[in-house]
Amino acid sequence: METKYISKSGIEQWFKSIVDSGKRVYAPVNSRDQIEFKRVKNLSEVADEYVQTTQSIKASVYPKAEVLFSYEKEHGKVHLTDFNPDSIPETVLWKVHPCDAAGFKPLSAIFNWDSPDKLHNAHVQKTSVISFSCAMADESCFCTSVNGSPGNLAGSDIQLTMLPDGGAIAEIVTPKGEALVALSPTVFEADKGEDKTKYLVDLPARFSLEEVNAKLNKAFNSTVWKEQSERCIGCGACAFVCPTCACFDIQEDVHGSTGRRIRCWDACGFGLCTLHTSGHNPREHQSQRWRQRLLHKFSYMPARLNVVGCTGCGRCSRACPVDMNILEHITSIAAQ
Amino acid sequence: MEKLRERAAAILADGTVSLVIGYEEGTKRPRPLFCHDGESARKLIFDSRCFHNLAVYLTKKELVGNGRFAVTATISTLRSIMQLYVENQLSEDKLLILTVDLSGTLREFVTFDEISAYVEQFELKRGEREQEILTRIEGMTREERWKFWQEEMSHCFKCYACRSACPLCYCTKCVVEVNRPQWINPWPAPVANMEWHINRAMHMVGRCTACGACGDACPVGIPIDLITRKMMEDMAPEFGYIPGLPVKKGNALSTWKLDDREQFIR
Amino acid sequence: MSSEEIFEPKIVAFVCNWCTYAGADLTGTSRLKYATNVKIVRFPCTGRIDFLLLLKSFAQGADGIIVSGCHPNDCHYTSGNFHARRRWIAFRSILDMMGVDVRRVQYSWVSAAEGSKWADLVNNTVADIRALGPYTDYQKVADYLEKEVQDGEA
Amino acid sequence: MSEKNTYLPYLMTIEKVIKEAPGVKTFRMKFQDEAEAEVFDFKAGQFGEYSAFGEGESTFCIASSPTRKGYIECTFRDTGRVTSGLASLEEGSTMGFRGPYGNVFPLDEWKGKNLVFIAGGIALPPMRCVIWNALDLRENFKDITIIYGAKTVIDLVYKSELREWEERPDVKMVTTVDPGGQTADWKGEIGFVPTIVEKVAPSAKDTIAIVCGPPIMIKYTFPVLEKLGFSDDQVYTTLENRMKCGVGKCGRCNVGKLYICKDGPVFSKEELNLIPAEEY
Repeated sequence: METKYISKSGIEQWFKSIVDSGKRVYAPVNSRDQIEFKRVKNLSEVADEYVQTTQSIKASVYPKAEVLFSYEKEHGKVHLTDFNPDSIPETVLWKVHPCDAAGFKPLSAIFNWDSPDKLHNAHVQKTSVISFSCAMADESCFCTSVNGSPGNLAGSDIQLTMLPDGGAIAEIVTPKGEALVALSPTVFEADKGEDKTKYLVDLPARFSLEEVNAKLNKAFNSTVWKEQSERCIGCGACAFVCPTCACFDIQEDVHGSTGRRIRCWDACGFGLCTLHTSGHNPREHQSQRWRQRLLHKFSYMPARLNVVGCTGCGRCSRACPVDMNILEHITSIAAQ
Repeated sequence: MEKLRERAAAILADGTVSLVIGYEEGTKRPRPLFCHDGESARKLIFDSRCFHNLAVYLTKKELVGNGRFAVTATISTLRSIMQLYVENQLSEDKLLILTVDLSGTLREFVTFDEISAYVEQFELKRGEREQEILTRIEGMTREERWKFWQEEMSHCFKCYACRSACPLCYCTKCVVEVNRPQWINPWPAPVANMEWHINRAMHMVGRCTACGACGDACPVGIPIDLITRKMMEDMAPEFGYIPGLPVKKGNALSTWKLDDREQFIR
Repeated sequence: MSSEEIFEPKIVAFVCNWCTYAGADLTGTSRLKYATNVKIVRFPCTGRIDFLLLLKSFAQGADGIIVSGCHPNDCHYTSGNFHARRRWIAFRSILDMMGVDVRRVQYSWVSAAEGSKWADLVNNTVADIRALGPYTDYQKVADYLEKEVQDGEA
Repeated sequence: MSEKNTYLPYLMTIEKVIKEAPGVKTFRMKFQDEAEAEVFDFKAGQFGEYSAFGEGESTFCIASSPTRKGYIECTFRDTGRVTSGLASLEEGSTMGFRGPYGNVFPLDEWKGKNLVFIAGGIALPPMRCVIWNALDLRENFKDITIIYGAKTVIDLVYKSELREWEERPDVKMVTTVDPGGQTADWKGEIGFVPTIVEKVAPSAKDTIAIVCGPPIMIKYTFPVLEKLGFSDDQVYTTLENRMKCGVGKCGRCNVGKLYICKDGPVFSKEELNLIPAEEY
C-alpha cells in the first residue's frame, strides 16, 4: 500500500480524468431530501456534509433485479442465452463510506460459498471503490463495534481522508486503485506525513462482538426475540438498505414464448420468504423472522462464512418505520 | 400523562385487559410500545410527537391474542379503528380506547359510537407538507405528473413498508403475493412499481383514512400517502362520505347508487 | 413510419358478454363497417374487468382502451355494471393523479341491440386516439429491466 | 471468462410421463447435450432444481437411482405455479434441471446392516432413489423392510414398483392406508404409519431406519423408533425447506447454523438435534 497527498485541485482533475476515461462514476447526490448514489459527471453534483446515504451501495454488485439468463421457446425446444459478463460496464464508486466498502466481503462470502456466483463476481470485477474516511457519525453508527472503523480500508481500492486544506490523504490499497491513480498520476504528490486518525470521527465501540456471539449462540429460545419484535411490522426496509443482506428470490419474466429468469432482492422479514406450497411455514411469526435476521448476521455468518454480516452502518435503524434499532437490540443482548 | 400510565397499569392489574398498546420514548422519536404489565406501563407516553398509527397492530392475532386489549389512540388511529370496525375487523368487546384530549384530560372509549362522536369534532385537513406537495402536483400538466411519479417510483425497492404500516392492509395474502397469475411482477422496476402503487390506491378506495402512515414508513421518502389522500379527497364528493368519519357500514366499492356520476361514459 | 402515413392506433376493448359483445356481433351481422384497430376481449361482466388488465394493456402497447358493458339496469347479473361504474370513477382519479392519460380509456354502455352505437364508439375512439398519437409513456418504461441492468442504476 | 453460471439449467427432454396418483406425475428425462450427460453423476439423496420455462423453478429430490444410468426421474404433485407448469408438459418437450445438489445417504456406512425405509404419501420419491440403490447392491445389506403409507389407496405412488417390491423374496414390503382410505379389495394394512411401524418394524439391532414424510408423520414416528430401541445415529431423514437457489446463497432454507440445501437434505436424527425443530 502506498500513501500519497492529493490537493483540492488535484482531486478535481483526477475526478475529471476518471469520468473522461469512460467509466461510469456513481457518487452520493442530494436529491428529494435524501442522499442517494447516482451516476454523476461533475464533482459539483456530489453531496457534502451528511452522515449516511439512505441506501447502501450493494446494488452496484448485487442489483435489485438482474437477468440470470434468458430463453426462447420454439416447437417444444428451448434456447438459452447465458448472462454475459461483458455486458457489465466499468464502474467507479466515488465517496463510499468505509462501512459500505466493508460490506463487499460478507456479500461476496455469501455469493461464493462453495460455488462461485458468476454474476456477482462480474460486477465486483468491474467495480472500483474509492472510499472516503468518516469525519462525521450519528447515534446509529457503530462500525467500531463490528471490526470496522471510520478509516477502515477493507473493501476499498483507494481511500481518501479529507484534510482542512481541501486536499486529502490518499491511501492506494489495491492494483485497481493503482490503475485509477494511473489515470492522472501527476496529481498524486508525496505523502506529507499527516496523521490520518486526527481527521476521523471518534466512535467508541458499543459492544464486544465475541460477547454478543457467545450470548447469541445460546439465545435461540430466549424470550428476547418476541419482546424486541412486537412492534416490528414485517416490512423489508431493514434488509433492503443493508449493505450485506443478500437473501434473494428467483422469478420468471415471461412474454409469450420468450422469457427471462430474474434474481431480485428478498427479505427474511417477509412471511412469504419461507412459506411452503403446502401452507407450512417454518418461520411463521415475526419474532422468528427477527431472530433469523440477527442470528444470521451475528451468529450463523461468523460460524459458516467466517465473517460478520453487519458493518455497523446503522441504515436499518434509520430506515425502520417503527424504530427497530439494531444497536439497541444487540447491546441489550450483550448486557444480558 | 401520569394519569394515562396509572390507568393503563390499573386495567392491566385488574385484568380488564391483557395488553396495552401505546407509545414509549424511542431512540429518535416516540415508538410503539406493548405493555403486558404495570412495570412496562410506566414507560408510556402520549403527546403530539406520537405519530404511529397503532391501529396497524389491532388485526394481528399473534400480537393481540384472544383477550381484550387497550390502545392509546391518536385521532388518526381512531379514524382507522372506525374504518376497521366498518369492515368488521374489530369488535367492541375486545377493545378499549385510551386517549388524551386537547385539554390534556384522559378519555376512555368503549363503544364505537363514542369514538365516532369524538372523532367527528376533528376536521380532516391537509397538513402543511401535504398542502405543499399536492398543490405542486395539482399545478402540473399530466406529462409533468407522469414524470414526477416516474422519478419518485424509481426509488421504490418494494420493501412494502407502505403496506406493512397501513392499518387497513390486513389481508393475509396480498395481490402481489398471488402468482397464478402473477398480476404484478415482484421485482422493483418502473412499471411493476407503478402497478403496485396504483393497485394499492385502488384497494384503498373508500377505505383510506389519510393517516399518512404509508408515507411516514417509506424508507426512500416517496410521498405515497398523497396518492391515496388525493383519491380520498376526490372520492368524498362522489360517494358522499369520508372513510373513518361518522360510522357508515359498507364500503364505497361494495355498494353503488343509481345516480352515480357517469358523464365520462359515452 | 413516414410522416404522411396515418397513425393506426392499437385499441383493446374489454366488453361484457351479454350486451356489448352481442352488440358488436350485431354490428357485424348488420354489415356495418367500423375501424379494424380494435381487439376485443370478452368478459362475463364489466364487474369482472379488473383495472390491472387495463394497465397491462398499456404496458403491452395499447394506445387506447375501450371498456363497455350493459346499460344501467340492464346488467345480466343485476348490478355488475353499477359496481364497475364506481370503480371507474375511482380509477380515473388515481390514473389522473399518477399522470396516466385518462383520455385513452373510453368507457361506454352498448346494448345487444346497439350495433350501430358500437360502430360509432369504435370509430370515434379510433379518431380520438389517432388525434392523440401513439401512447409511448407507459410502454417506454415497461421493459426497463434490461436497461436498468446495463446502466447499473443503483 | 469461462466461469459457469450456476443458475443456468441443463436442458432436458421429457422421455416418459407416468401418472402415479391424482395430481402426481413422474417424469423421466434425458440430457439434450450428450457431453453433459457424460459427465453428470449423482448419489442417492441429492436433489435438483427443475424448471418449467415460463413458470419458474421448483425443488425435488432425484427419484431415480444413481445405479440406473442415462436418465433421471422426478416425481411431483401439481400444487403451485411451477408444478402445474411442469404437469402440463408432454413427452418430448423440454424442461430444465440444475443439480445435483446437497449431501447423500451414507450407503457405504450402512454396509452389512438391516435397512428399514419408512415413507408417507408423496415422500416416497426421495426414498425410492435410495431404495433402488440399495436393492441394486442387494448383497451389501441384510434384511430390507419398506413401510409405506398414504391417505388412501389411490394416493399410493409407484404402484407397479410397490407390487414388484412385494413380490421380491428379499424385501419385506408393508403398505398401509389411513383408516377410511381403504378400498374393498385392499389387502395391505390399515392404520397410520407410526402405528404400523410399531407393529412391523424389525429389531433395532444393526438396523438403520430411513424416515421421510409430512412433518406430522415424522413427529409421531421418531418416538416410536426411540421406543423400539433405535438410537439417534440409526435414524435418518431427508428434509425439504423452501428453496430458490439450491446452492446455499438465497438464504431461505437456513435453519440454525445449517442450510438444508448444503448440509442436507439428508440428516441423521443426531444431526437434527443440533438445529431448532420449529424451523424445518
